[in-house]
Amino acid sequence: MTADAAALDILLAVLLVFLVWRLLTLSDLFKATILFIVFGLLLSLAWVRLRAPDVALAEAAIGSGVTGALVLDALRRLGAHGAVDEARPLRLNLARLSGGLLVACLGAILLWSVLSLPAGWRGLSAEAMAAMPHSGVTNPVTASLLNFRSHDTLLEIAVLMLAVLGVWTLDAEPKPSAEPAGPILDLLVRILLPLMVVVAGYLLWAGGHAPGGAFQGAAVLAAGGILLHLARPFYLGNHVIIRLVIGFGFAVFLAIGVMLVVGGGRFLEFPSRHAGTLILVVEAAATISIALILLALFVGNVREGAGRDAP
Amino acid sequence: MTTPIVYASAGVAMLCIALFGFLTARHVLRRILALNIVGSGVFMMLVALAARPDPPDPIPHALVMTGIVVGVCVTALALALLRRMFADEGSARLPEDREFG
Amino acid sequence: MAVLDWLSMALVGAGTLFFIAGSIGLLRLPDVMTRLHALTKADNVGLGLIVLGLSLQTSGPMEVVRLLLVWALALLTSSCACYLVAHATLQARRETGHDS
Amino acid sequence: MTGFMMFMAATVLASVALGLCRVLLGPTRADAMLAAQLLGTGAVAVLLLLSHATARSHLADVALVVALLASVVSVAFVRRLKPVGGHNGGA
Repeated sequence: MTADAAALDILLAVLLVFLVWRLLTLSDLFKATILFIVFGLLLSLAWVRLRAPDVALAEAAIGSGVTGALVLDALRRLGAHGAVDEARPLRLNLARLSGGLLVACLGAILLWSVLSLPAGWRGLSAEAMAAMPHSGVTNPVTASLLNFRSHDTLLEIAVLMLAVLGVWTLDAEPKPSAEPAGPILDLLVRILLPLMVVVAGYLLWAGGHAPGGAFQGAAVLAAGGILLHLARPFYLGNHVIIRLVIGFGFAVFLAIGVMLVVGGGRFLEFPSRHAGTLILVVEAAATISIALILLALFVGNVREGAGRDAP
Repeated sequence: MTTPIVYASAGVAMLCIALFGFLTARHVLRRILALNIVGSGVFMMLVALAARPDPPDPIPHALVMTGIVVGVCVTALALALLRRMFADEGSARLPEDREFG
Repeated sequence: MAVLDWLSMALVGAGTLFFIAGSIGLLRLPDVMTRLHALTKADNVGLGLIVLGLSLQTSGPMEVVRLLLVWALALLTSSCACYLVAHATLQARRETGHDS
Repeated sequence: MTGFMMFMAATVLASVALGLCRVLLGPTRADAMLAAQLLGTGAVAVLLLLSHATARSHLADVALVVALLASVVSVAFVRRLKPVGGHNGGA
C-alpha cells in the first residue's frame, strides 16, 4: 500500500460521496442524470481498486451503456418542465428530522460494524477456493454465479423476465419519431456494432478463466442493440419469437437442472466432469436472453411515432 | 490494508445520503436515482469487505453482479411506471407530494 | 532498459499534462465549440501518449495490440461523439436562435 | 515505476474530476455532456495506468469495454434530448 495508491483511493471515495450529495440536491434533473452516469463510471474504477474486475466489467457495461440511455430516454418523455425539480430549501419538520436521525443511526451502526470486523476475517473465500477444482471453471466469480449459487442466477433470470412483462404492460404512450441518422452516426454504428458483438463473445468465452461471463457479455450486446435503436429505431414488441428468445436462457438453465435430477443427481448440481461444458452452455443461452431482455426494457412495447401524436 | 476500509466507509456514507435523499425527494426520477445509489452503497460495502482476504472472496462479487443486473431491471420498470404516471396524470410526483404541482 | 523506462515515463507524463490541459480548457474556454476543441486534445493526444508510454512496458505483442485497440476505439468514439454534439448544438441554435 | 504510474493515475483522475465542475456550471446541456465524455476518456486512461501499476493485464479489458460503450450515452443524449437549454428548457 503506497502513498500514491492511498491518494487515489481517498480521492475516488471522496469524489463518489460528493457526486451522490450533488446529484440528490441539484434542481436540474438533467445535470443530476449526467452526474449519475459519471457516478457509474467512477464506481467501476472503485471495483477495480477493490480487486473485483468482474463487477467492474458489469458496472462499466450496464452503468454507462444501459442505465444511462434508459434515464436519458425517460427525461425526454418528461419534457422541459417535468425535468426540473423544485430547489429544495429542506425546511426541517418533524418527519424529516426523525428520518434524518434514523438514517444517521443506521450509518453509525454500519460504520461501527465495518470497523469492528476482526482483521483475520476471511468470509467464504477459503470454502470457495477449496471447491474450485470441482467447479469446471477457473474464474472463481463465474464458479460462484453458475455453480455454487446457480439457484440465485436461475431465479435472477426469472426476475428479469418479470421486469420485461411489467414494462410491456405499462408502455402506452407512443414515442415521438426520431430524425434520420446522419452519415457520421451511421458510420459509428456500422463500426461499433460488429465490435460489440465480438467483444461480447470474447467476454463470454473469457468468463471461464478470466474476468467476464454471461452478464458482462449480455450487457455489451444490449448496449449494441440500444445504439442501433437510437440510430435507426425499430419495433421489438412482444412477438412470439421475441418471447421465445427471452425465455430461452431460463428454459435451457431449467432443462439442464431437470436433466441432472433425471440422471440421478440433484437439481443444478453439476457433476465436476461435465461442469465446464454445462456452464458454457447455460452461459451462452443466458447471454442471448439477458441481452434481449435489457434491449426490450429500453425499446418498450410501442412503435416509434405510431398511433396518436403526443399532446 | 486501508483500501477496503476507505471504500467501505464511502459505501456507508453513500448509502446514508441516498437513503435520506430517497425519503425526502419529491420528484420520482430523483427517487429512482436515490434508490439506485442506496443499492450501490450496499454493493460497495460488500465488495470492500470481500477485498480484505487474499485472494478476494468471490461470493460477494457474484451477489453484487446479480444485484447490478437486477438493479437495472428495477430501474427500467420504475421508469416505465414514472412515464405512465406522467402520461396519465401530467405530474412526475406521487399524489401525496403534489402540493407544489 | 533504463532508457526505455525514462522514455515511457516521459510519454505518460506528457499524456497526463494533456489531460490537465483538457480539463482546464473545459473550464476556462468561453463556449461549447471551443470547449469541444479542448476536450478532443485530451481524448486523442493525452490517451495516445499514455498508450504509447505503456506500450513500451508490456510483456508481449498481444498486450500492445490491446492497448492500441483501446486507443483506436477512443479516437473513433470521441471524434464521432464530439461531431454529434456539435452538430446537434448548431441545429438547436438555428432553431431557437440562442445558445443558452 | 509502478509508484509513478499510480501517481499519474491519481493525477489524471483529479484533473478530469475538476472538469466535472462544467456539469454544475453549465450553461448548456452540451457542456455537461462534454464533461462526462472527458471523464469517460479519463477513466480509460486511469484503468490502463492501473492495469500497469498493479500488473493485472485483464484490467485492460475493462478499459476496452469503457471505451467501446463511451459513445452510447452521447448518442442517447443527441438522439433523445435537445443539447441547448437547461433550467428553463430549450426550444
